[in-house]
Amino acid sequence: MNTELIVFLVLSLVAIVTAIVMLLHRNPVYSALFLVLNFIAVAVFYLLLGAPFIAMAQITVYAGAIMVLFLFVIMLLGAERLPDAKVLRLQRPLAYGLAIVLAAETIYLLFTKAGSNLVVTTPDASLNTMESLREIAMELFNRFLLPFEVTSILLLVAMIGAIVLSKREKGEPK
Amino acid sequence: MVPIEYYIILSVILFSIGVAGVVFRRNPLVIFMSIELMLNAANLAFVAFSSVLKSFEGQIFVFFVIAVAAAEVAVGLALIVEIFKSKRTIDVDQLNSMKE
Amino acid sequence: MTPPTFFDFYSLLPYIILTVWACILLLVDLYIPKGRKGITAVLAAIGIAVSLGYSITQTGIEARGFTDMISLDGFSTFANVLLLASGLFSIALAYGYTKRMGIERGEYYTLLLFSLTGMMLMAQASDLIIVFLALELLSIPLYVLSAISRKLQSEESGLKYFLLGAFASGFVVYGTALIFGATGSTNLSVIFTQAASVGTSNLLLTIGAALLLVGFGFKVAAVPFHMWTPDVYQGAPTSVTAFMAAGAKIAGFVALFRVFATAFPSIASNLTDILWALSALTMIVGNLIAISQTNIKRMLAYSAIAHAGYVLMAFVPYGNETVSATAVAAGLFYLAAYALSNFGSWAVVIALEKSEGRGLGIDDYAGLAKKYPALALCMTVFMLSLIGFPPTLGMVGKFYLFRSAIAGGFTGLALIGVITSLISAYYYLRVVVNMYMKEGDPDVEREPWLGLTTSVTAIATVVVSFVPQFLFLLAYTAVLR
Amino acid sequence: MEFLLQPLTILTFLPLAGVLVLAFIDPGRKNVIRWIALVTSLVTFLVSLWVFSMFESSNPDLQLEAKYPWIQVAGWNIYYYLAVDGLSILLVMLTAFLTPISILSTWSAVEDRVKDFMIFFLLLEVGMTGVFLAQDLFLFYIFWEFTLVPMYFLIGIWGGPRRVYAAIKFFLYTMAGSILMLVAIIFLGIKADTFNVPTMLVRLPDLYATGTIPASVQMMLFIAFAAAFAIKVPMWPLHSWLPDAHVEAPTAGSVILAGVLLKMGTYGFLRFNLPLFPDASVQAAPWIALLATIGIIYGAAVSYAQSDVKKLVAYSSVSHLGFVMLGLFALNPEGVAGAILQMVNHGLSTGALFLLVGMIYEQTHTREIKEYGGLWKITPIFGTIMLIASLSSMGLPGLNGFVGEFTILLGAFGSEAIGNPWYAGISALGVIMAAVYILYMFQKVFLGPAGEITHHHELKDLNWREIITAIPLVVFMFWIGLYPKPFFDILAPAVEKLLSTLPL
Amino acid sequence: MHLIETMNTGFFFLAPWLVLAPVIGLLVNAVFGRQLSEKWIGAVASLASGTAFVVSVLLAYSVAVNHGHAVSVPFAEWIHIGDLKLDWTFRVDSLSTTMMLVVSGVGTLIHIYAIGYMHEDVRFKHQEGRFARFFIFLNLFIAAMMILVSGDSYLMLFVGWEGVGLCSFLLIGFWFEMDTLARPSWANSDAAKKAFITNRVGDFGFLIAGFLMFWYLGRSFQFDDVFAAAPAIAETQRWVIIAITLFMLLGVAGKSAQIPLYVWLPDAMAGPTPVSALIHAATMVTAGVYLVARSAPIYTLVPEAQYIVAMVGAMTALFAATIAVGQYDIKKVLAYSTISQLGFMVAAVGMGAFVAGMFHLVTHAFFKALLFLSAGSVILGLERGHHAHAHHAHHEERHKVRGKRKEEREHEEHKEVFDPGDMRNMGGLRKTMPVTFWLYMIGTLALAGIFPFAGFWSKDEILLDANLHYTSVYWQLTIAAFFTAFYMGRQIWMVFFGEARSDAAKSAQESPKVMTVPLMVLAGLSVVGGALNLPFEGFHHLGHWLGYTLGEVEGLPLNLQVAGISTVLALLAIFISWLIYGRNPLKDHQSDPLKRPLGFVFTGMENKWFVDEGYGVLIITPFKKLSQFLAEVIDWRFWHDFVHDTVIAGTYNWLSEVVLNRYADQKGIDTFFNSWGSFTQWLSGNVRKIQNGFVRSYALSVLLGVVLILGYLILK
Repeated sequence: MNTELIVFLVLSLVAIVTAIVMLLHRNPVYSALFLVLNFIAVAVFYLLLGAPFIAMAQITVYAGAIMVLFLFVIMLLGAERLPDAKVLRLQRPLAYGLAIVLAAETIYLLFTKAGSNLVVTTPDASLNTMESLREIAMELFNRFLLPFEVTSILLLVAMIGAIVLSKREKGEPK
Repeated sequence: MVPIEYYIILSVILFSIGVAGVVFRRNPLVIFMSIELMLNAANLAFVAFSSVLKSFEGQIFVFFVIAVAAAEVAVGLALIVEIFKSKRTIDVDQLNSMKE
Repeated sequence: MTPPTFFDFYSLLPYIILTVWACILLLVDLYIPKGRKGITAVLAAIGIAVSLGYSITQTGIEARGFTDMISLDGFSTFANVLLLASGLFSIALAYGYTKRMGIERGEYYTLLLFSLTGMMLMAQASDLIIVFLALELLSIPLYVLSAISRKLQSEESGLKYFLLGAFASGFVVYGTALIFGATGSTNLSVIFTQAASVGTSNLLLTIGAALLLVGFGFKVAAVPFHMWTPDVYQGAPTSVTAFMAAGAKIAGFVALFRVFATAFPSIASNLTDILWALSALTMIVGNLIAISQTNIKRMLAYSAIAHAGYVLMAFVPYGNETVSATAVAAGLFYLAAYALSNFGSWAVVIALEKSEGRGLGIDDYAGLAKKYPALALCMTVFMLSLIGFPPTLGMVGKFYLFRSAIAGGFTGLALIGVITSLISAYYYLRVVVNMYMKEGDPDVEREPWLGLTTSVTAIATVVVSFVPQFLFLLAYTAVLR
Repeated sequence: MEFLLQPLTILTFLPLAGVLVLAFIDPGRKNVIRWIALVTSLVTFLVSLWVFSMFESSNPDLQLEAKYPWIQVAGWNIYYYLAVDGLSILLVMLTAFLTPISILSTWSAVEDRVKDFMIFFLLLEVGMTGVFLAQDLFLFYIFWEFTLVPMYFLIGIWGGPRRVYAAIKFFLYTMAGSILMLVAIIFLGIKADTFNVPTMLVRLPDLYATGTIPASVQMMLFIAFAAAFAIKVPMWPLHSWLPDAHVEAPTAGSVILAGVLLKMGTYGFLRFNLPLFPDASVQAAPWIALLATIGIIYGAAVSYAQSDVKKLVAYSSVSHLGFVMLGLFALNPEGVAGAILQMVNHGLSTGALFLLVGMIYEQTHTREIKEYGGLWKITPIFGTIMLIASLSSMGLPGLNGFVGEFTILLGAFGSEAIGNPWYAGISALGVIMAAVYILYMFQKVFLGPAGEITHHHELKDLNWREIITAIPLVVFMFWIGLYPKPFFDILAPAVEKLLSTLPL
Repeated sequence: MHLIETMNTGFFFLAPWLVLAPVIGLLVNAVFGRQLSEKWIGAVASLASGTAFVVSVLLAYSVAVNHGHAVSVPFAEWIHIGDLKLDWTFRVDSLSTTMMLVVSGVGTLIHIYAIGYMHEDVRFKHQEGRFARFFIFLNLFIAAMMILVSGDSYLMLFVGWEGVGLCSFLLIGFWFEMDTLARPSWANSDAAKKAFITNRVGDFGFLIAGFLMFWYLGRSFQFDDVFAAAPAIAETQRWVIIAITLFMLLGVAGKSAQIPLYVWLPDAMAGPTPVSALIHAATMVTAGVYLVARSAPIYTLVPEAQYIVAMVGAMTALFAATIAVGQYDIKKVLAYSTISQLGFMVAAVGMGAFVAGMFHLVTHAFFKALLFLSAGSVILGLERGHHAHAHHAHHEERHKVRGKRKEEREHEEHKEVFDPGDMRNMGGLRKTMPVTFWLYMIGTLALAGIFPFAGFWSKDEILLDANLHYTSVYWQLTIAAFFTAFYMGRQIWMVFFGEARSDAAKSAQESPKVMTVPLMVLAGLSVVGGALNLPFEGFHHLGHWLGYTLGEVEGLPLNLQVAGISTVLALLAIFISWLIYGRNPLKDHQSDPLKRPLGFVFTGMENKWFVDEGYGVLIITPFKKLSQFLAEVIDWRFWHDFVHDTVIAGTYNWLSEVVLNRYADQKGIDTFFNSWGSFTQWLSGNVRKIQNGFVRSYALSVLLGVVLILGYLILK
């Protein structure tokens, strides 16, 4: 068992546990914080997999900006703890059950039934260089120019949307 | 080195946890977080595949996913805030005025 | 380092025009005084019309652009025209309605245009990245539009749509990831070649495709991914609903057709049964539940679900070389027919809707024929078209769908289709019964654009059913090869 | 646009011209509207005479063909294809003939929304004529389904107290049958690569011979078509919609429903089931004959127990149409020709019965038999015409009903396809039973002492308009009864041709 | 068979006018009837009928000069399809001309008589407008009857056969709004309906016989073709011929009022008397006899069928004769007598004695028409007497009720209903109505078979044949002949002798000339009619004449034993009737003197042996019940309501309740819509419960979909 595997196992344990805590914790603030932890753990995986650029983006955009926004909203709304559900009591066990089934099915399909499809190799850390970062940038503005532009439009639209939703016209009820 | 399968299995587990969260949580913020978790799991799979296939495409996809997630968050949180303003609660179970 | 060429831009011209126009409109709108946002509507319509014009000139041209990210072909042109026309109708419906409902905001039209660009991009996408981005681009404005009215129902529908939509995109992303893992690419043609070399045993690809199907199924409201539809359709402002019911559905199907027909024919044997079940379930559940509705918006929502099932039916045998062309053509044709009847019927709904949100019960249609015979007649035409009854385009469309299903060897599915059509006759006719055979005193808003939309769609629904050749021809040349 | 000038196109779509004119008339000007509708239908009738004058009765083939490619994309091969032959010309004429009569009958019966009524009625005529003329399955299907729409409105808006129930039931029942047919049509269209019936008839034998369409599938197709037609006919036991629809429909609607719409079902069997699925037809003949026989006896018995005149006549249709089905599936010239003639006869006699019942209903507003009595004395002309119609309906020689029923029974008695004479023998009992229920009705309404109704109403005999409405029917009853030769001359070549293709 | 072209002499071309003349007559009356006076109407109708008679005479002459060759006169084509070739073709031969002569001859006389009779009848019933209608129907009847006798195929015969049935219906129901005593009632129309439907039962037999004939005997209905094909088939498929003859017998039984279908004929007396004379005595009811005679070549092939026919005839003859003894209505007696005499004829033609049967048919037409018409004269005489009496008594009262409707007034006037046809109201009429009395006597003697009246010769010939062929038939007929004489004697004594038993009878008046003159002609024929076919060598005129068609039969010589027995029995019967009814005339309100000695037997006779009641219990009520059951229970409640509304709906309800729904809620069901709709509606109402508005549930549904899809992929 090499060190990388140990790191992987530990981190994955962290990721799973934080995810589950996020899922189960009744206080959304805690949920958000555990999610941040989870994101950070995943960012480490990205590094392990040779994707430093993504890892950085993960930490800055996701763990940083997005989750901060979440926390901000949670605080704004008073970090409400919802009362117990009165209806659909079956929902929770069903959700657990189905989620486990989903995971089991996917894993079974991917690795047992289809076995040979996936070329099982180990990740190649050679991508993990500054050179690759440059390549990504080049790709982004050449091959992926259009998606990039579309993303910009998308962000613009999201901005307009957020404004439209929150900005009240004069005379509208508060 | 860690075999790719491990990453995929991890991503599947995270994805499933996210799905479960969407299905049984009632706080839209947490639901939203669960969705983020799902996207994150997908991203992990992408990066893993990308690393195996020695292709940047996966990483770039992840980049776009993160951008889209940010856009979604902007709109989603605005919506949640608005709902809270109107209804003074964000329990999605209370959002059933139209069930007929 | 190859900068984009003229051809790259040309291949995406309608989209670019519309995007630019939308951005400009956003600025122009700032200078249009409140209460006169009708000008924005007209401007938006002009933009769509220009785009539509260019789109039409692209008929028959095939090209690929932006490093094979998008493709321009008969299919995309057909879809673009259809979508842009839907956009025009949507603006016509919104023109008076938004003012009446107190939601007259310039951003309404901007968002509508942006959503439209997303849909168009969807039609032209030949890379899963574009598919994903387009999906979001069309969805996010719709989330906002659904919630644009300050009424609780509207906001509620917006949030529901948003949460579930994001949930569905999660599956899309994960599916894309698996496909990427299986083929090493997100480009559809690459996927096709890769997939063909691996064959049907490629489960990674199959699961990825299945997850994509979930996402698209959500957008087109296929059972069991349909449950958001009635609530969202009911809660959203009716003009938005109409746009959603036509545009989002068309876009969803267009993406489904494009992705599946160009990328996944080799794994059709794995997917056909799933499609079969989805189609059958959608037809059955949609039609059955529609019967018990008393709110016309909800009823039309379920009807929209059911129609997704019919379109899917044609697509079930898509893996069959000889049939897939017809399947796509039939689907497109039916979508066109559906869009017409859809806008027509929503226009009637809007005409009867009161500003307090009343006038939406099916009972409120009682006596319409006596007071407003023309409107009732138009509504009857739409209802017949949605049943699939001659002499309407809906009948020709359904005939086409059934034909491709049967040609693909799915007679049983066609049987389910016709039987559920029979069931659907019952609830559509209930509207007709109310209009013609019951006494009542309905009140109708007389708005010129509404009237125009109603009559144009009604006449088109009938007339085109007699001369459907050109539409056939267009749909047939639009097939994906 | 050349197809617009074809005689059959003109015949089919001429009523649309009336509809267009009506669309621009103020709904308040009822008499103008009535006249326009009447004139339109009369002109259509004249056109049908013109068509008839061009029809060569000795020619067994399709004539006056108007065949133009319609939808020729993507292997659809759909034609706009109207044509007429000996099998359909009489029914076309019947349609053109009954429509003005029905319109005339509504002169004072329909006061509410006259414009809508006339528009729907003329649209109905378009559909019915189209059904009898279409030679392309797609076109046929369009016309076939289209007829439902105006009829649905006619029942639902101008019908009796339970009109909405009846209208919806009518719509759903008929549609339930035709959707199966739709699937079969598409299936056939794909296999034969055309929807055009004559071409299909050329290609199908090969497909059957080579097993491309195995016998079992042929039988299923037969059943799918039969489902649509049998509901329309209606064959026992699928008749449950009929009493509702007939009783609730307005008079003119009942006349057309009984006179023409039901014939669409039997015509469908004749035009499509027999030639398209010859082996299945021969195989099914005994079973259809069995159902027809049950229908004859059952319909007659049930008629007798009715207390509502209209319902009685409605159930009598079940019995009469049973005869038609029996004749069709006798699969010999006597039976088939008799059946076609009987379709016309039933249109005339039952049409007349509904017409007359409607005329009296207009005055009394009751259809309960027991409230009537002794009307012949008060309204002699009415009674006499009713008597003739009744006698025609019960198949008295010298009137049209006999010629049809006799040839049908004769054909069925010796039919090889049916295989035994018992069905015809038992069906002949229906002739007795017809006398029982028709005479029961005639006696209780027209004979005997003056009934309750005469105390409340000053009953008037038929006025000139009503007499003019009824007389043409009476004339044809005698004509066909006494000198049916011209009619059989028209039928014979086409029937012989049809039967020659069957494996008998 | 010769076609008209080959014949050089003769008036064959006139044959269609047999039918056309009365049709023209009826059309004239139908169109102009309202404008014409009664005399003109009667004249037109009689002229039409007379024309037919003249044509018949000319045709008979033509047949005679052509040595009896049968001739077909084509008129028009009728039904030509497949193997079926039917034409309107007239067949003129000795058999058909005989019938034509009888029908048109007797018919014309009755037309003339009816002018007088109906004149009074419509006045007594205050229905003057109906005069024309009566003659229209009469002419229609003549036309139909002519079609029947002149047709050259079974089918044309059938057309006339049903046509006369219709006329019978119309004429029996002529006074459709009342009963025979002019009270508002369903009785007359019931009688009419009964006649038609009973006849239709017979027609059913005829039809089946026709179908068998067509498919087994040469695919034709032409007499010649059928007869030509029959012998061969009789060799190979004997059952076919037997079936044809027996089914035809059913038709005969219907039309000629034989057991078991005779029941309609007595009720048919509800029609005006000329109708009874014309249709229900002289012509229509003999159509069955004609049919058997016409089918002689078939019947002679199967003696077993012949025997059945003869037995049916004989039994009818005897059975009806016994009933006649117990009747009080003057026309009912004659009606049962007619049935009985028809039995004689059917027995005769059944035995193969076609000439005898036809002979009796002819003479019976004379004397039975005479009897009926005389009975009509009696009834009208009484009616006149009654009115003369009543008019006087009620004159004052009538003024008060002028405002009321005619029938009601009529009603009140006749509170105590007077039955002018009841023999118990008669008596002593020979004084007040002498002419009628003598005419009636002649008819009676002819019917009773007293030498030398016509009935003697014809009946004797039947008995002769019966004696030769079937002893049982012979004895039945002989006993029937005895009863015949007895009930006729009873009638004479009750009606014309003794004292008047009512005011009306006292003041009865003789009928006018227009009625009595035709009667005299008939009386003359009843006397000398026997000369047509005397049982002496060289005098078998009718036999010779019919021989042209039926094949020459050697006439039987007079058998003194047979003639003697029948004559003695007849005289004995009349004597016994004198003992009972003549010697001690009936008193007012006295019951029949036979009642006590005969007991229940007489009750049986009086009540027609309860046959009608039996039919009621055995056939009519069950049929009514069955059709009620089918209509209400099976069709409506089971099929319409239960299967369509409950089973389909119920199954789905149950399913949806069990499978889909714990919150069953029926409020949503719009009862307005039909049940099929409501079941789907209910179902859908239950399904939509899942659509509860919860985002979580919607997400669950999506998840479920994903899990199922993946599960499918695993299983695949």
